[in-house]
Parts: sequence; C-alpha cells; structure tokens
Amino acid sequence: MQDTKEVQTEFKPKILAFCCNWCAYAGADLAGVSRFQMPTDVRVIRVMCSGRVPPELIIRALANGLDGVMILGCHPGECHYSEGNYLTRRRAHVLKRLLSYIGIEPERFQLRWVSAAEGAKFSAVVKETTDKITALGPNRWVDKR
Amino acid sequence: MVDQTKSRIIEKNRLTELLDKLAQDYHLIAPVRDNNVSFRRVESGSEVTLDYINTVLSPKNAFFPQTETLFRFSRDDSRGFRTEPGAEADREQVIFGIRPCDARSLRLMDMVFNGQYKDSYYLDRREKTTLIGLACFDPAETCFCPTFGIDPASGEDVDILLSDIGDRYLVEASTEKGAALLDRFAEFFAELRGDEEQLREARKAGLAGMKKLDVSAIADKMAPLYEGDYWDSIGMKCLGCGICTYLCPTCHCFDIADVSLDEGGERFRCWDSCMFPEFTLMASGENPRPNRKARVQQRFFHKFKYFHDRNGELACVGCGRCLRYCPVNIDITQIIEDVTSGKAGNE
Amino acid sequence: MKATSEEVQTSVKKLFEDGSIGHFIGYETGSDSLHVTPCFLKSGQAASRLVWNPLCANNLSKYLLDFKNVEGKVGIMVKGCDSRSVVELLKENQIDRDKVFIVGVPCSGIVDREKLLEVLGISPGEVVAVEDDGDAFLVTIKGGTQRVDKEKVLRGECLVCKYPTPLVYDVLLGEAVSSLPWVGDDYSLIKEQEALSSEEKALHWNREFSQCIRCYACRNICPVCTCTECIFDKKAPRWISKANDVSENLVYHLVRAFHVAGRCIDCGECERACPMNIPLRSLNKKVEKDLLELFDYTAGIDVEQQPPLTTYQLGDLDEFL
Amino acid sequence: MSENIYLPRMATIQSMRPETIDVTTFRVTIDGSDGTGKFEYKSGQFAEVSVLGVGEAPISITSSPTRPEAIEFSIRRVGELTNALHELEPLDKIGIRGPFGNFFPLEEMEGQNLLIIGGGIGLAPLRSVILNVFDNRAKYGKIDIIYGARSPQDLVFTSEYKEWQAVDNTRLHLTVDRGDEEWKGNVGLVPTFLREINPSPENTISITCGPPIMIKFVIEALNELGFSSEHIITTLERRMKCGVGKCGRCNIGSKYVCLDGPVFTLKQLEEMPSD
Amino acid sequence: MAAPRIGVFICHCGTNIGGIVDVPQVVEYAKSLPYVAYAAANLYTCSEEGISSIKHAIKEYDLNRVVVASCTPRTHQPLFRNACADAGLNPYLFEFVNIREHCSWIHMQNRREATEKAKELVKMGVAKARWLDAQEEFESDVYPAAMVIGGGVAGMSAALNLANQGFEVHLVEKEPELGGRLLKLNRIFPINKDPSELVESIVKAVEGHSKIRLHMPAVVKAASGYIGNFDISVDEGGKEVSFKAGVIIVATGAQVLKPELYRYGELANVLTQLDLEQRLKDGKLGEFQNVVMINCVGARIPERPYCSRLCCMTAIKNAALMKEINSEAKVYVLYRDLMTYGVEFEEYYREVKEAGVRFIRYTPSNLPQVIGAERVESVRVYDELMDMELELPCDLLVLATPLIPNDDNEELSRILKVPIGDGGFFLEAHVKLRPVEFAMDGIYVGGSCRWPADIRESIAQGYAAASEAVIPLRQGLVKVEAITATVDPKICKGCGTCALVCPFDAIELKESEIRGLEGKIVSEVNTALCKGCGLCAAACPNGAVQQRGFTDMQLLSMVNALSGKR
Repeated sequence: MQDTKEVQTEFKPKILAFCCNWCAYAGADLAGVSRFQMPTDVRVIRVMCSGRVPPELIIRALANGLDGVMILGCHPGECHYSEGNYLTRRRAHVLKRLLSYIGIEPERFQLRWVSAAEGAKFSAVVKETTDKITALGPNRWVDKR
Repeated sequence: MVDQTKSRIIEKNRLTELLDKLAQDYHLIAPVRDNNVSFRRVESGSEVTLDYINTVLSPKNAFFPQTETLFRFSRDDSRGFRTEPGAEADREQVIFGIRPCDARSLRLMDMVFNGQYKDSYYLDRREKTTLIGLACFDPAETCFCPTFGIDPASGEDVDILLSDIGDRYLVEASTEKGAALLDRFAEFFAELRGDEEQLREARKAGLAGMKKLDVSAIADKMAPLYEGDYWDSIGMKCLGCGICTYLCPTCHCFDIADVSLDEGGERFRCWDSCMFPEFTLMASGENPRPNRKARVQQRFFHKFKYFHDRNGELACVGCGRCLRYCPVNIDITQIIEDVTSGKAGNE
Repeated sequence: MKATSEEVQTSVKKLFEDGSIGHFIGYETGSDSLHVTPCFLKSGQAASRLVWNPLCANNLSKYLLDFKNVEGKVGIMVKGCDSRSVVELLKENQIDRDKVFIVGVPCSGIVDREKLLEVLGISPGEVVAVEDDGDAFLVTIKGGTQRVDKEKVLRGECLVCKYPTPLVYDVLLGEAVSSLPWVGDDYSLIKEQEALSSEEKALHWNREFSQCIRCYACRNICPVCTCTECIFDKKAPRWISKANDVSENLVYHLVRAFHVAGRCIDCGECERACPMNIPLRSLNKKVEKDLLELFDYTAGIDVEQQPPLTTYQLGDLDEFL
Repeated sequence: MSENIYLPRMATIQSMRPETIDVTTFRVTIDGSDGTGKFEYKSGQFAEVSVLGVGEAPISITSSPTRPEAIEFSIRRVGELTNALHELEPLDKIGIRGPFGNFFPLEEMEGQNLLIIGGGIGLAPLRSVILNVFDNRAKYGKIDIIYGARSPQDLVFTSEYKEWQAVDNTRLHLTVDRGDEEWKGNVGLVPTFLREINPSPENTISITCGPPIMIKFVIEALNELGFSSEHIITTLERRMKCGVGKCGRCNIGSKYVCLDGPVFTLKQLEEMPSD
Repeated sequence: MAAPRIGVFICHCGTNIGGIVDVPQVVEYAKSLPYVAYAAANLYTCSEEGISSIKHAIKEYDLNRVVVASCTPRTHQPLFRNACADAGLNPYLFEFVNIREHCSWIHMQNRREATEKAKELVKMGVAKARWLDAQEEFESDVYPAAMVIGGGVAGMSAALNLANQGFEVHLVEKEPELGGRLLKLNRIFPINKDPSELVESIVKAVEGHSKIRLHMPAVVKAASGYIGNFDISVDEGGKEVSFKAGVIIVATGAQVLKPELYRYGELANVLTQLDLEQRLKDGKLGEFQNVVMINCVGARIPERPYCSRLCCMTAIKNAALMKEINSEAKVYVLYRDLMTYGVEFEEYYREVKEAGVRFIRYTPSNLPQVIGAERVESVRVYDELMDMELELPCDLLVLATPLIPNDDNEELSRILKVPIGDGGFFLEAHVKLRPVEFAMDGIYVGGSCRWPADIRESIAQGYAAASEAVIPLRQGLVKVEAITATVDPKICKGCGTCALVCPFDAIELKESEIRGLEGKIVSEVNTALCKGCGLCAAACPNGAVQQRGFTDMQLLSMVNALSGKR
C-alpha cells in the first residue's frame, strides 16, 4: 500500500487503453489527424475486438501498478464481429463491480464506446479519464514483483 | 525439576510491558489473533494473544520466509549484471510463545539447512533468534507430540520456557542466550516463591491423556509399503493442495524463481509443496510423480523414512496441523497407526 | 423425514447389488466425531461405513472428474448445493450424466465446527454425535445431550441456502425440503461491504489477501475449477508470480472469482478449506449477486441454461460511469 | 553472513555452436581475473546455469576438466530457461553455480574397457568422459562408444566424430531411429544396436545416458549381455532447483539426485524405490 | 526458432513526428531494449528509401522481427508487411507502433512527454514483437456456383444477375411458382401498373436461363461448410437433392400480417390491403360506396414496434384505385403517421389527396371503432387534427398491416448459422458498412427477409447482394484470415465456452485425433470460418484457446512492458 497523499502533486497516472481495431483505434487515429490535443498519460494497445480483452489482463495491469485501464469498443450494434462488444459489456460490468468491491475505484476501469468517426469523443474520454484518475491518485494495489 | 539458579517468575500483569520492551529492542514475533492465530511481527505487547493452543502457521516463516530474496541484480550498460545478496537479518529477533513442538521442528530444519552446503539465510536468522517458548498444558485433540519424544511442557528446544502456573509464569532459561536475555530484562522477573514446581506438576495433569503412538520402527515398516495399494485411497481423497506442507513446521521444500524488471530484478525463493504436480514436472514434460497417489506417498515416506534415513530423525513433531486443517480430513495419526500396526500392508 | 445413515447404507448396498453402480463416493466418520471424510467404495460390502449427518460438509462432486474413465456408473451422494455443482459439471461436459448415479439427500444445514465448539464452550473430543432436529442440532456430548439453535452454528452458506433439496438426482433419500426458515436476505453482508469507501475496502482486502499463503486449497477443492492446466500454474505466459505478496494474491483471488463467475454455486468449500480463514465466499457472493441483478442469472439450476458471460441481450445495462 | 550458496558467479558466453536444430553447445568462461574465475569440476558433474531475470536450471557439463580453457554445456531447448539461453549471443553474461553432484568414477575405471552408450542429448555428460579418457588414453583399455539419435539431424557433436574415431583402440558406433537418403550408417534403436554389437562384459564398465525409456532397455540388454549391476553406470535427470539438497524435489527415496547423484550404478538404483 | 533479432525503425514522418518527438533519443532507447538487434530512424519510412532501408537491414543484420514506429497500421501496415515479405521475412513478424496519430499529433505542446510516451509505445511494440510468430495466409478455392434462397423479385434479380455473369445458380423456392409476394399484387405504386408484366418477364428470363437450376417447391434442409465450399441439401418435393455452392444469397421475403383486430376474419367486409388486391385482381370485389382504410394495423405497437414502411403507400395506391373504379365512392384513409418518403411518393400522395381521398389522423390511444353487427356499417374515429369525433359510413373496411418475418426464418437461421435480429428479420453484418452481407463470410441477404422492402428496393438489394457474392466467385480463391484462433488440445478441457461465444460458429467440440489424446473431447477451430475476433481466446478460462497475432503472451508482454516488467 502506498500513501496516496504524499505524492499527489507530482502524480502523473499511467493509463492503458485497449482499443478495438475497427472503431476506437480508428477513432484515436482520427483524433490524431484532427490534431486534438490531449493528456499524454494514455497508452493504446490495439486488439481486433474489445471482446478479446480477458479480465485476467485487466486485473494483471492493475496489480502491476497501472493507474487505470480502459477498454474502448464499438457502439452497441456496430461490432465488426456482430456481438463482441455485447459480451465485453457483460464481462466488464461484472469485473468493474468486483474491482470496486475490493477497493479499486470504478474510475480505474472503464468501458467506453468510441466509433471510428468519434475522434473528438476519443479525445474527450482520454481527458476525462486522465483527470479523474489524476484526482484519485496512484493505484493503491501496487506490485513490487 | 526447576533449576533454581536459572529460573525466575513473571507476574501475568507485567507480561505486556515486557513484550513492549522486547519489541523495542528486537524484532518481536509473537502470536496475533486476526482471522486466525499466527505468528507475526508485533510492535507492542497488546497485539499479542496467548489464548490459543497452536497457531495456524508455525513460526518457520521467521527463519524460512514464504518468499525470500536470494539476491538482487541490476543491469549494466553492456550485457552484464551486478549482483548483490539479499538482506541479512538486520536485527536480533525474539520469537515469543513458540510451542515445544514447533521448537523441535527447528532442530529438524537445521539438519536440512546446515550440512555440506550451508544456507546462510536460514542459519543467520537462526543464530540471531532467541526462542521464548510457552509450555503446553491444554493440548488439542489433534496433538500427538509425545509420539516423537517431545514433552509439551519442556524447554528442551527453546532458550527460555514460560509455564503458565496461574497468576504468574514460571520462566526458565535453558541456554546461555536465554539466560542473557533474562539478565538483560531482569527488572521484569522475580525470584521463585517456592510453589512453582508443585503448581507446574498440577498443570501437567492435562497432558495425561495425550496421544502417543509407537513410531520406534516406523521407518523400517514403511519400506515394504512402497509398492501396494495402501496409498490408493489416500491419494484418491487428497485434493493436492498445499495446506499440509505449508502449515507443517518441518516441511522445507522451496522453489526458486526470478523477477525481471527493466532496471534489474531479483532471484527469490518461496515455499513449494510436494503436493503440487509442478513440483517435480520436468521441462521435457515428464513427471516422476505423475499422480496424487505418488505425491501423497512421497510426503509420508519423506516424513517417516527418507528424512530418517538421511538424518536419523522422523520429520514430524506431532503438532497436528495437517490433520486439523486438511479439508478432506486425511489423518496422519491414522496412517502412523496403520503402518506401525501392519494394517497398511494388509489392505 | 430426513434420510438416515442406515438408509444411505441400505440403498447404496442395493445399487451395488443390482449393478446400477460400480463405484460409490460418500462420507464416512473421520478422525473424530466432529469430522467426516470422503469415502470411496468399490462394492456394497463396505457400505456400512457410510454416514449421513450434519457434518457432511464436503462437496464430493469434484471427485467425479477422477472417475471419468472407470467401468460402470459412479454413484455419488449429493446435497442441494452439491447437486448444483453437478449441474455445472454437466453443463461444461466435464462429466457424462449416463455414467453417474446420483443419490440425492435433502439437507437442512451443515454444522460449522468452530462455531459449535465456541457456542458450547467445549473441545472437539467431548462431542459424541451431532444430529439434525428441525431448527436445531442435537449434540451428544460426554454426559448428556444439548440442543443448539441452528442459526447460531450453521455454516455461512447454509444460512443463505435456497436449494436444500438436490436439483438433479436418480434417487432421493428422505423428504424434500422446499425452503429453510432461517434464510433471509442472501446478500446483506455483501451490501454492507459495498457500502464502504474505496479506501476502507482496499484496507480490508489488503489485510485479507496478505494472509493468503497460496496453498491453492480454495482452487483445488472448488468443484467448478476443472481446468486441465490452471493458468496460475502456467509458465508461458506467467500470469502470476510464485512470490507471495499482496498484489500477486490479489491477482489470484480476483481472477479466480472471475473464472467461477456464473459457475460458483456457493457450496462454501473454498472458505471451509482455507486454513487462514480468508472470507472467500464474500468475493464469490459479490459476483453472484451482480449476475443476478444484471442478468437475472443463477448458476447450477438448469443444464440447458447458457452461462451468463457467454451470451448477451441487446438491452443489457449500458451505463458505465 | 557466510557465503551465499544461491548467488551465481557471472560467466561470459565465448561461443555458441549449433549442434542440431534445438541443441547448442555453449562455450563459457567464468568472469574474474583474481582467481575466482577458477571452476574445478569432474566429469559427470553439473552446474546450475542461469539467465538473470529468467531463472536457473541444472545442466550437465559436457567439457572435460582436462581441457580447462573453457566450460562447455550442450543444451536442448525444452523450457523457459533453455529457450532464454538459446536467445543469447556470444559475449552475453550468464550465471553459473557449481559444480554440483557426484561424478563418474574415472579413477576406478582405470585399466578397464569402457562401453559408453548415449542417446540424443544424453551424449552431453558422456562427452566429458570421452574427452577425459582420450586425454588419459593410456589409462584405459578398449573404448566403444555407441550413440544413437532419432534421425541423422539429431546427432550431436558430429563435427568431432572424425577426431574421436582417430583415437587409438576406439570405436564409434552410430545409429539413428529413422535414416534418410544420405545416411549410410545403421538404422535402429540403441538397445537393438547394442545387442548386434554384442560387446563383451569382461573387464568392461558401461556408462549410459539418454532418454529414460532408452536407458531402461539398454540396461535390459546389458544385463542379457552379462554386465553386472555394479558395472552399469548411468546418470539421472530430475527436476532440480537448488542443486544443494535443500529444495526437496529431486529425491528418489532417500537419495537426492543433486547431492548423491546424478551418477549412480545400476546396483544403487536397484536399491532405491522405483520413484 | 532462432533467437529474436528485432529491428526497430523510427519514422520522423518529416516534421510530423520528428518535429515533436525527439526521434534520435527514441532510437537510442530502442537499442537498449531486449532482443533489439538494430534500430534506426527514417525521414519517411514509407518512402521508397525507407522501405529499402528496412529490406536492407533485415538482410544485413539478420533481423527476424521488424517494428516500425510511425503512423497507423490501418493505412500503412500492408506496405511494411510487404516490405518484410520482399526481404524474405514472414509478414506477420512485423509489428506496428503508432507514434504519430497516437502521440506526436496529439501532444504537440509537450515535446518531452511526447518523447517519453513514444519510447514507451516502442517498448510495448518490441515486447510484443519478441513473441510474434510467422503466420500463413491460407487460400481456399471457391466453388463457382451460388445458391439463392427465395424466388421472389429480390431472389430472382440476384439469381439472374449472377447467372448472366456466367455462374451456375441454384434457385430454391418453397412455393411451386416463382414470383413471390408480387404474384398477389394488383398494381404497383407509384406507376399504377399491373405487376404481372414485370413478374412474367423476370420469371421467363429465370426459367429460360441455362445457368439457373430451379428447385421448386423446395426448402433448404441442411448446409455446412464455409465461403467457397458450402454443401447444401434441399428437400425438393419430398426428394432430397444435394449440391455445392460457393456463396449463398438469402432472399426469402416476408409475409403480410393477418390481424386479429377490427373484427378481421369475422365480418365479411373487413379485408387486408392484400386481400383487396387479390379481389381486385380476380375481379371479385363487387360494389362499394364508402371505403374506410385503417393504417398501422398491428404495427408500431409494443409487441411489434417497427414501421413496415410499405403499407402507407399500398393504402394510398389502393385508395386511388377505389376512386378510379368508382369516382363517387367516399374513400377515407385513417392513419397515424404517413410514410411517403422520397419525391415520387410524396407527389403521388398529393395527387391522391387531390383526387378526393380523405386522410384522417388517429392516435393509438384512441383507436377507430368498427360499428355494425353482421357487417361493418360505419367506423367511428376521433379526428385528432379537427379535435372531433367522426362516424364514417363504411361498406368496405380495408386494413393496412405490416410485413412480418416468415415463420421459417428461425429454422433457416439455424441451418445457415446466420443471425436473426430483434424483430425476427435477418440481421446483416453492419447496417452501414456491410448492408447486404451476413457477418459470416459467403452468405448474403436482400429483400424483405432483411426488412420490409418495396419492389424497387428488393430488386436493388438483390443486385447488391449478387454483386457482393460475385466477388469471391470471380476471384475463384478466398483468402482465409490469418489472425485466427488456435486450440491447444492438451490443455483444452472441452467445456465449450469458446464455442458458445463464437459469433461465427467456427468452433466445434470434437473427439481429438491427435496421438496421445485420442477420444478426448476438445474444441476445434474451423479456420475457414474463423474471422479472428478473439472472443474465444478471452473467454477460455485457461488459455487453451489463443488468437494468432494477439496471444495472451503478446498482450501480457505489452502490459508488463508498460509496467516496467520484463
């Protein structure tokens, strides 16, 4: 456990975003093309579908000490593989509640829908999440090994 | 017999104070009640509980921690590494409240960690530790330490033994180290009043019915059981979890693994269990102990034969933890009886 | 009427005799009068060893996995909760219904040994027998019999049990029990936890997880943990370090809770097995509660029901923030 | 604190010679010019080789103490650590602990004929013996080396065969389970080949190493040929971690393979449980 | 497999990246990463010079993995993969890191942090690259024939289109006659023509086409396989007929709802619009004076919330016809909302209104009421616009009811493994991007089985489906996705979770035939059906199922790299 108070002023979170190749990743590209400026704290991992992200990976990321994890997928009804995001949605709800149950704030794990056309939304999500997690301070569950 | 010269008493109401003091000067490890009673590092006497029969985990953690750094390394600019050993035990430690059975187990562990190759981590901690034992007068149903020649009221394997004799503890030092500690904290101890011996004997009445099995020939009787189907039903029942081995004060198996970070890392060891399939699984995929039966068999053979063959002692102190906490109630005393009575061979 | 040990013995004997089964998994008296232990029979001769009493906590269904390749049918004794894990095993093709003969026993609660000893203020050796007597247990101790209210000494899962009678069986011994009078709000303890602040929750679970010694008893005893090779034992990729520290233990327990999500039937075996008394059911109950609230799903009820995380509805909750 | 038995010495990979598609011979020198660089071992011993950050594994030493310029390990990729080793390059650093375990009783074998039987990567520890006795050629009688692998591509140390065959009173018999168009040698399993060669047990000590199944049938064949169990020597493989008899996993009965082995006579093995 | 030797190429992209990110610093950093054998910067990696520098370095430094850190894989991945392939490296040993769109362009004000982020992204890319495996892109032959299910106007249009392009077509129609719903219509809007002209010409063309094989009356009983290779079996008049097809077009149409409202089926002078057309067509309508039509009967209600779109126009068309037959007749159309989309339809509506048809708006909370005992005598309606209740004399009540899914849609969906949406109509892969395809490759959809469509739309969709379907037929080969799922049968426990989540039914539980595992029930991936979404890999509890190119190992390595672990 880390004392969150001490380091708050200097704190820059490290946030991971799994982006679906067909929507959010393209949305992030569009945000880039549009030169929307945003905080530098989010790192993107491209997956073919938001449904590829297993809960183990999110739990591992948080236990590794990352301050937040996002899954960004296609809006309901728009999954390239028809239903991946619906399964993601179910899994994410259960996981989010479980994480929150052991004291990982809900803000630290988010599922958001960002289409290929929503560069502005991508940028807004990045900003909003960064702000929220910065306000929360560092992840309490920090791995040392 | 109480040795008048090396013995003292401490009033019960002064014990917390003594512990506070000990905690200032030493790493004090003592039983603490949380979800369970276990030995833990304590900062003050008030954290300590003495209301327990035996802890869930034995104090082996204090000498052989579940996870322990063997060395750290850092990467240098080229392809090299710099290594530095893991931390030495940084301070003298006192284990307070250790039971005679657990104290005996350390003697058995010493046989493993000493020898041709000396395990400096274990031995260093051992050397820097003073054991303050607590005599057992109210054993649990699962206790059978007399089987292994352990007197639950004796201080044979500790530096100092405390015996609860009502309003006070009888405090006996059985080693130089123990005597030195008594001297150092002399202010807490008083001279004997004279009735201590009598009071202690009265308390020993509770030990009368303790289970004591005859294990004098067990190692020999184990040998023919290597083949045969005695272990089938035990292996069947066993879930292959690590409870019995992790809670056992004499089990010492460990694994070694690395942590790798950008800047360097460490090699650590951690408890491992012969009940786990991976324990003997080779990289090639072969496993000399491929099933639960083989693993159960190894555990009991190790305790009652292999360890004996190597070290002349049985690797069990009769603490009863494996029996008490086994979720499927595999009963080590029953196995001893089956083996020694010859029943095991005839099934 | 509750089934008796004698009834179990007679009926198992008969099953062996008429060739219905070639093996039987049941309970026999364990190391003392407060313990039972799993018992494996190959013939009816030893059926007299079998017992059925309020100490029969073990969920034996996991042992069915060890009998996949034996000749003939395997008979097994199941309580209500155990039958639900049988349903889960069937659902995931882990056992063949045609090779299993299920002897169901309605159950009106299993004794929590530690609670019983504490309530009576006695040591285990003093107990001679424990019998079911409606809303209480009759505890025979040396020198007399005591009646103890069930609510004081039941196992946690029995206090919230909704399925006391097996849901799947070939034969049912004793009368079905439709509901247990003491069962109220299943999730009151979970709700208390949920109401805590993140900081309090983290503190609480940090303390709990730091106690874990990773003996894997909770996993190994879990009737729905059936993987050929568990991801925690895998080396590549290595999901979890063997080093025992809080964050690794966190990964272990959360992933485990997630892996049994929608499959856990709250038999309580994980918590019973845990030597460190970590409140593991709390995690599983939390997931169970969410699956019920979000997707109206209860595990272990119906073999045909699709697991909740393998399906979806267009109208599932979509709000995340 | 006394010496840390778990702390490896750093060593440098001088070269890596591919033997087969998955076996490489690593030539290694121990770092340090102040005399710590010395590494004294005997044929049959093993070392704990580590890649820092990945782990450690027991590897038999394949070089001979008679050639002290470098230590050699022939390593097959089978697991995490051996994979990591294969991904290193010359001049990379590895860790070495040891040498550990017992060794072949070369002194006792003096004056005798030697029958060396290897299968697959099992030739690695035997090569240490082979080079050792070559360097002390006068002390031993006739040397027969029988070596087999699954296919011609799986034979190790092929570049040295010519040299071996040129040694006095020495014969190298090669066999493969499956030949190919270019293979002119024997095709067949090692135990069968051994029976065909039909070596005399007289004044001969046999040492063998290879896959467990091969060892089993080789021992059967040697028994048939009249070798006594004191004269059949083999080396065993077990999962090991510490290498120093503490971690508890490599025991067969009351023997620890890392301390009391890995070299055992058949007689010793017969006294152990069939674990 | 040789030890990983990773080459890392960091792109300046002119000043796009280089102007913000300190590229030389990132290059130096890349060199320090594990398994990186070479790292360099390019001004433009995608330029000819950049590409040749990659090829050159692969050979010169014996690289077996390549990481390019530049722009987005969505545009440039094929280019760099080809460069690898040209240099003899499997193209799947390439990993893309996006430091332009995801870094330099969005952090223009913060060069230091942008550089740090670029380093971390490169580190993650390298961590993944270390675990990349070569993949093969399988190709499979396409059998040059199509099956079209449904002999209505959509199906016939599709069949003709494909046949005219020279492909064999099996047209499967469940009725004994081609033409579908069109056969029952009297006139078609907005041109007021008898549809039989149109139908006859199409039917004639279909029946006479040498490339079209008619199966009639016939229903599909079974279909297995995947794009290029479907094995189909149909029940043709009680006889089983089997054939192969490379593609399938579903154009099974829809049916008209027969309502249980307004005493339909009870009173003789209550008809549906379709009944009316049938009578007009057969000349059996008889005399009428007061016609009331009610729209949205059984549509846009809770159990059937959708608008069928065609019924308004049908009502308007038939109202006009009533007026045409009997100019004295009073014709009322009671509607909720009018769906007269498009210029022509709006115009048509206006004309009909001018011709004297009266349109009265009602609300669902206040439905029209039928008055009369033996027959309808009048209809009482609350006119919402005039805020008054009217009683309209009526000797003919005509109900406009929606198109509803065919009863056998579910059966067909099961056989073809294609999805059905909420209302019971077939569900296309993507409403905008892939409107006439199913998510499953090689199966296409058009006409009213997908959603109520009028004749023009049906024909257009039939053609659209055919033009999608002809692509694989023409190519003769289909590339099977390389990023597919794999199963390790040793650790698979056969629980079937992966099969349950697979949207493409690409996973089946089967008895293993692998040596040592014979008879074990394990999951098996049909690579031809797998689309590489990875849902199965995420659902598998113990990692027995993996997704090529996105394995647990690769993803976890990226997460660990970001966390400072190696």
